Amino acid sequence: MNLDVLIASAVDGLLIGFVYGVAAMGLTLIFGVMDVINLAHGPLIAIGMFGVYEIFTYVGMNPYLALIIVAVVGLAVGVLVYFVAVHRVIDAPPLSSLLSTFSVNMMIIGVGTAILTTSAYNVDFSLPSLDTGPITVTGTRLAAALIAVGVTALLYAFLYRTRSGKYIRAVANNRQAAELMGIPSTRILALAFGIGTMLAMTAGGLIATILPINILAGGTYELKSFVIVVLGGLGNPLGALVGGLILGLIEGLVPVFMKTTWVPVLEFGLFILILLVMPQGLFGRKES
Amino acid sequence: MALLEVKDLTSGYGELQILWGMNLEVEQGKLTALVGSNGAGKTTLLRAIVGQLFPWQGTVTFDGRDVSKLRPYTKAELGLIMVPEGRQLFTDMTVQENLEMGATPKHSRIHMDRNLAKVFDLFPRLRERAKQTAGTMSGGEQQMLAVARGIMSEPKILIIDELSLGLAPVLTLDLFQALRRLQREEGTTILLVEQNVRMALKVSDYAYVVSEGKVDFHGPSSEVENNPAVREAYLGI
Amino acid sequence: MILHVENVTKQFGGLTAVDNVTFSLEGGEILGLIGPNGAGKTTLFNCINGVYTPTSGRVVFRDEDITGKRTYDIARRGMARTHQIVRPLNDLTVRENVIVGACYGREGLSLHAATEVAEDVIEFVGLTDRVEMLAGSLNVAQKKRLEMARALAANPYLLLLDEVLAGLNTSEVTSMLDTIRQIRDRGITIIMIEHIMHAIMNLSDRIIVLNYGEMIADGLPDEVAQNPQVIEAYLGDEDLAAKILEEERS
Amino acid sequence: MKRFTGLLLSVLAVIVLAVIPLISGKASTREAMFTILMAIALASSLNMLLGYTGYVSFGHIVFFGVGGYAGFYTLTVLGWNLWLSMLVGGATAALLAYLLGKSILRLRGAYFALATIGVNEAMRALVNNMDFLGGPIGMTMKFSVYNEYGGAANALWLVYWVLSGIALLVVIVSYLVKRSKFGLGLMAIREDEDAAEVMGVRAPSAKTWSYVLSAVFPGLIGMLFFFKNGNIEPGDAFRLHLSIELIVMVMLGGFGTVLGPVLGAGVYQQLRKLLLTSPVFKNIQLAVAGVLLLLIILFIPTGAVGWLRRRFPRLRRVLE
Amino acid sequence: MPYVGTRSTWLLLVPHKPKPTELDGNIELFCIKEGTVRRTYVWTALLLVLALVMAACGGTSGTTETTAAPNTTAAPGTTAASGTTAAPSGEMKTLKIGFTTSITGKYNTESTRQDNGLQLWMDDVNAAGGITLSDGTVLKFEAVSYDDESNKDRVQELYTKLATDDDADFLISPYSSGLTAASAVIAEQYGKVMITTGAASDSVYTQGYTGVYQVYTPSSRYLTSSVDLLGSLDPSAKKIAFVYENSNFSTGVAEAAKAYAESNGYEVVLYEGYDPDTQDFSAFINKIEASGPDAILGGGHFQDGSAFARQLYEKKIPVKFVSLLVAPPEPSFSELGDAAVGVAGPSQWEPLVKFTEDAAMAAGADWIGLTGDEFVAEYQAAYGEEPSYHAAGGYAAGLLLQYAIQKADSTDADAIKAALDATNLMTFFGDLKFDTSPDHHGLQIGHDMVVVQWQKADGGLQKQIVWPESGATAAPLYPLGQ
Repeated sequence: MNLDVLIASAVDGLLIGFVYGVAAMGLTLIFGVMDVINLAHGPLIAIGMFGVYEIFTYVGMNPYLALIIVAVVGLAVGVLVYFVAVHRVIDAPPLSSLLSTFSVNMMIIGVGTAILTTSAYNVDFSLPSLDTGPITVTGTRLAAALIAVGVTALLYAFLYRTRSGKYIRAVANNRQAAELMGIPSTRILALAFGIGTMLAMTAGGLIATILPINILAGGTYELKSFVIVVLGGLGNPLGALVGGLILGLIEGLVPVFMKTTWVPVLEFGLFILILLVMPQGLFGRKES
Repeated sequence: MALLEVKDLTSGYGELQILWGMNLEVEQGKLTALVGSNGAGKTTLLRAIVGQLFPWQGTVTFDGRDVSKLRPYTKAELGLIMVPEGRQLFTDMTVQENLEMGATPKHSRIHMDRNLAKVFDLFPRLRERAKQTAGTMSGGEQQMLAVARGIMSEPKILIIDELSLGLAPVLTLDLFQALRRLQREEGTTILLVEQNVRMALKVSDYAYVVSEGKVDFHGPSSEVENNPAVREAYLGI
Repeated sequence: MILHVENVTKQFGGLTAVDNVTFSLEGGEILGLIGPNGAGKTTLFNCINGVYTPTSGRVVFRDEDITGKRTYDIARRGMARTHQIVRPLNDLTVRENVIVGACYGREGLSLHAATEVAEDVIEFVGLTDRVEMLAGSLNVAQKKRLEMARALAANPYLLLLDEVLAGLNTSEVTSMLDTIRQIRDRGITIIMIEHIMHAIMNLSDRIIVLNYGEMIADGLPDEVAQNPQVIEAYLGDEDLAAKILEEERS
Repeated sequence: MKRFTGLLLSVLAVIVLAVIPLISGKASTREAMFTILMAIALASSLNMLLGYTGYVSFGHIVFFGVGGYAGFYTLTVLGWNLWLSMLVGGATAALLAYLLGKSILRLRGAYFALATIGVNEAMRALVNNMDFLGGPIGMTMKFSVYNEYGGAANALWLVYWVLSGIALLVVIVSYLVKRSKFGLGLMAIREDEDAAEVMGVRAPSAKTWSYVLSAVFPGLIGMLFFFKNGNIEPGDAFRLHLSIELIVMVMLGGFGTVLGPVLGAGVYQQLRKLLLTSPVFKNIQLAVAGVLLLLIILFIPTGAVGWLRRRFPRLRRVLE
Repeated sequence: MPYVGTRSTWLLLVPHKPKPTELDGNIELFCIKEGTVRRTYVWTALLLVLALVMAACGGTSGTTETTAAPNTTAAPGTTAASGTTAAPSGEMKTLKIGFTTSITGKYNTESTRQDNGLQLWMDDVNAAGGITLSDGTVLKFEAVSYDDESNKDRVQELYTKLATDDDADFLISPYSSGLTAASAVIAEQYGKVMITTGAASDSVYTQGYTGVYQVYTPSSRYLTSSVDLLGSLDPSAKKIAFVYENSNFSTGVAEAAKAYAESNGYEVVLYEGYDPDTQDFSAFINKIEASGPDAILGGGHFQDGSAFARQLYEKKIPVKFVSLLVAPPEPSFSELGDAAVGVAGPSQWEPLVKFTEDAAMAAGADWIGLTGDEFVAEYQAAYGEEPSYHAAGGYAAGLLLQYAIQKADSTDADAIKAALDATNLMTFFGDLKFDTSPDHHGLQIGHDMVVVQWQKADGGLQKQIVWPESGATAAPLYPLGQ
């Protein structure tokens, strides 16, 4: 074991960690605003993956431009999912929203498998690698991480600088009070679900630029998102980014010291531990 | 004609009826107090007025328009604003942001800066704490912020539920003074629910006394204050 | 002495909800606990029956220090309570609700014995015709009676009643007051939080007044009613109101 | 007698399903019923936690997997017989549930649900690293093992009857729990845990025991299932999807009732089979199932039995 | 897009995307008004169902080669005689072949191709007038199949149904070793002959089954040829890193290959598995780099294998030889572009492989069926894509069965088992021969893997056969230059 491997692994882990973070932000934003754990998160990520793939492959558009289209579509998809599956169960016990979002999961996977099969697809696109002595950073990964940072910055600018963003935070914080102030809560909830979906699909699109994809691949990221969200504190988007980085680091560094197959054991072990000893996550969460 | 008129209103939760035919009128520019024992239905009435609860029967008329079936956010847009019991602030947001959220109705949004200056003038302490997270402030400051947030909406009528609840007397004084100023200087109509009966009757122009979901009696505040029946009903002595 | 509360203080973050409260209670008494909204009455109840652990101080119940014990342990020692906001077990029937109280109460009855006790108690509170109904479908007055029945079914030594009269209409209040008296006559000690003054003044043997978490009065109903501090807490400071008007004039 | 009608209906349903293969005499019927009875037993077990105590375990299949692994290990590696191995499977699952009960049952609502998912995934990953359990390859059983039970054909019938017995037992236990003081305590916890504690219900231990109870049977069944399959792999043993399907079954039939999971499991499995083999839907069966699930959640959230009970209060006596 | 057949589905579905009117409905939802909530819900629910039904219809008309359920695809020209017992001897008889495919779930791709290959064989044999036995009985075939959803829950139920209700005469395995293991229990129990394809793991054939026969080269010999190839190319390359998928199949392959490599004097510098759904290999790649191997062997399935290859390329790992399981033989591996160049992999079969009747004669083996070129052409015509080895395996499974029936001159299971035991056959797929020892009965011992490698040709990429030397179509690209 030498230092180069350690550094290289840490860098790789962190880069992918940013992308994990974006995916998890989508999940945590939705939970934070409406206390719904979106079990359709994985398939929505997968839609994002295939969005970029299809646009890149059949329109020939640059995948990073395609990402913008995917994000916009994501917003619409999210709003649709909200009204179809979530709105009616928003105040029901958690089991209802868990199952209703899971039903969306089944629909997407069912239709997706029929159309796309479960084959793997690749976005055949690459950027020059960055070679700095011991560490080689692949271009697409670096770009994905940078975009992830950009997305996070945009999300924060949106949530903290725009009126709609503040409405989302207000509704998350106290829905009834928000209504009393004239904030149309239904529309804001739909918007929040839309943005959560947008983040999930954007993350999916980013993943498509670096890794092969298939319709079931979103499931992996959904589970990772759960871990991250718990690490960062349910309902805390910035915590999700940091949680993503931590998960990325674990995935990067643990294999240096032991067999890679121990990574999920550690991840989920940590997940349970955090839930037990500090359910508010490492960085706090919204007040309940 | 009264700015807000509640007519034969009945409502409740689920199968449970709380309001049994409420009648109430709030005159333009007046400070009207609503007093009554715990469980008399005051908060339920306010919730029905702002639309958090649908009326079963009867009507709520505001500014000459039947608003009985509108959602709270639509009513807020019309200028019907409530400062709810227990403050209900956006505790994770800063004081400034809470105030900005108050300026949601379109007519108030364009005057946001002016109104900000106004509420900071009214509650100088909020100016000092503008960047502080609302949840970290003391109860009194939070109540100030709740009222200030309501004012930011440029309400035609400001409904306040339990203004002094759990507050130290000094702060209560500040808040009542602010309300009086608002009423006198801006001509804002105010409907106030207050457990501090004596105080409420002192500062208000007109008062309604409710019990068991109905209005027991009403009249100019001074009359109500001097009515021995009120003392009887409220202290049992 | 059935209950002794000694220097109990409960803080939430910076807020002191109950501030150094001390009192004792003899068996068979009805103790009224009054004070303005937010004065800390329910918090005090929660400290007594173990929902909260007091920040400092101790609670002695029947010569045993129960400070820090879990609510179910305290319940099984013979302390039952009702909630200010009713908490019926909605999807269970009235009978089942009461059986839970009897099964897990002081005597820990078997299901069979509990069923018999439940029938009695339900009749006592006057819910016999609702016995098969789901608790969630009762109206508020019935739910309050149900809460009472559940607590009674436990056959407690001490019963904590949190605003059982609130939300009831005049006739319901009257019948509830009768019920409470009958409970006392059964030898059960009661502490009750109440806002309806004439009711509590009539019913209580003794009254404690809380304001901002502090105990400001402890005595017979008549004494307490004359106490200027109490009047001020309830009606507000007359001087204060005058001050506002004065300042406006100036 | 009247108080047993609720039980009778459920027991009868299980018995009728169980003897159908005897009447038809066909192994294929037996296999079809095996699928249904297994679902019934698993769903009813889950219902004792989900329906009675109100805790949503999303990773309940972990007990099926752990029981399967423990039993398979004693059977194939240590050479114990099927019955002993089944008991080992059940006991291991119960032990795990007990330990988990002491820890994660502190969490409520969505947090508990998330934690159970974590437990399942952690366990799968752990087994993957356990060389003595065959790691990712899992373990296989020689075909000749069936000879000890009268050859493969007999063994499969035997397994079937044992499973039917377990299914029946689960339903009876489920009824007895519901009708017991213990069960009443659980339902009090479901309705309002804090209020239940105030009434004297020892929630922490009651919850733990209901968790253990709901884990024992999946442990037994896990062993039985993998014995029948002849091999076990981590991916098959800890399949999260199956876990969620179980919740759907319980919800479909009506959670918190004895009959609900029986009905839900039966209907769900038949429906899936219908969709799987339907020329119109088979390519899209998952999506169709999703739509149906959504409609149920949105319009009859209490499930079929729950809906009947609400709609016709008189049926409350019959539909337990 | 590796799968042209499905593309049409996608296109079919496009018109079903929400039309403007439907969208209006949703926009209306957005400005939801109180009181209309319930109605709008019923509306959306209906819409959803409608959309799905349409999608379903699109799906079936687009993708399915196999149709109605139970999937009885009657042979062209044959009236699907129900049941086999009714047919008097000397007459025509339709044999049922039962199996499950993974229409849904993770094995969907491979399984569908396997199914395609089998169907193609059935069409061919039926079109040729079936098999005529010496007593004059004409045998034709029909398929009965179900979706096993890529998981074990129902495999036994479905195979029991196939063996009893549907009274299938012969069984073909599902795809994957795990599902095959579960189905073998049933096949054996009912004394049905089951030809396995797409189930390479050795363990299935050590359970003591007597009627289960493997078409694929078992996993223990998957990568050994790659080791041989490396040895022939560069005797100085001595360090191998094994990085393999942690699944039943790949772990079996890696274990056997590691033992083989070590016995041939190689140093195994890294031996580690990764989880089946791994997509990011950077951790491994850093480890590989640190261990400094000459060659990397391993992989698992298509998805992870292609990801691994791509990331190896992007990270510019200085390694001389890479051979991965499953992924490189897939035509769509070329989507990786430059990252695919030089990557080798073992394949059960390749279109370029030429087994001929002459070769069979020379080897003293029987020959049956069509040539490789004919198979490729037929498959292309039927499914619009180049056949993968899964497809060829499906066809070969059918051929094997056909051969055994002819050889046994009977449909009796025992006679067929005897014929299979004695098989010494060559087909377009290669040699087929079975271990008949009780401990490994049914294990494939005749068939050999070839090693393919992607090479640059005419500005594009081409898959070449580089091993065995006798069948090579190009010289191996070695060492991989960066």
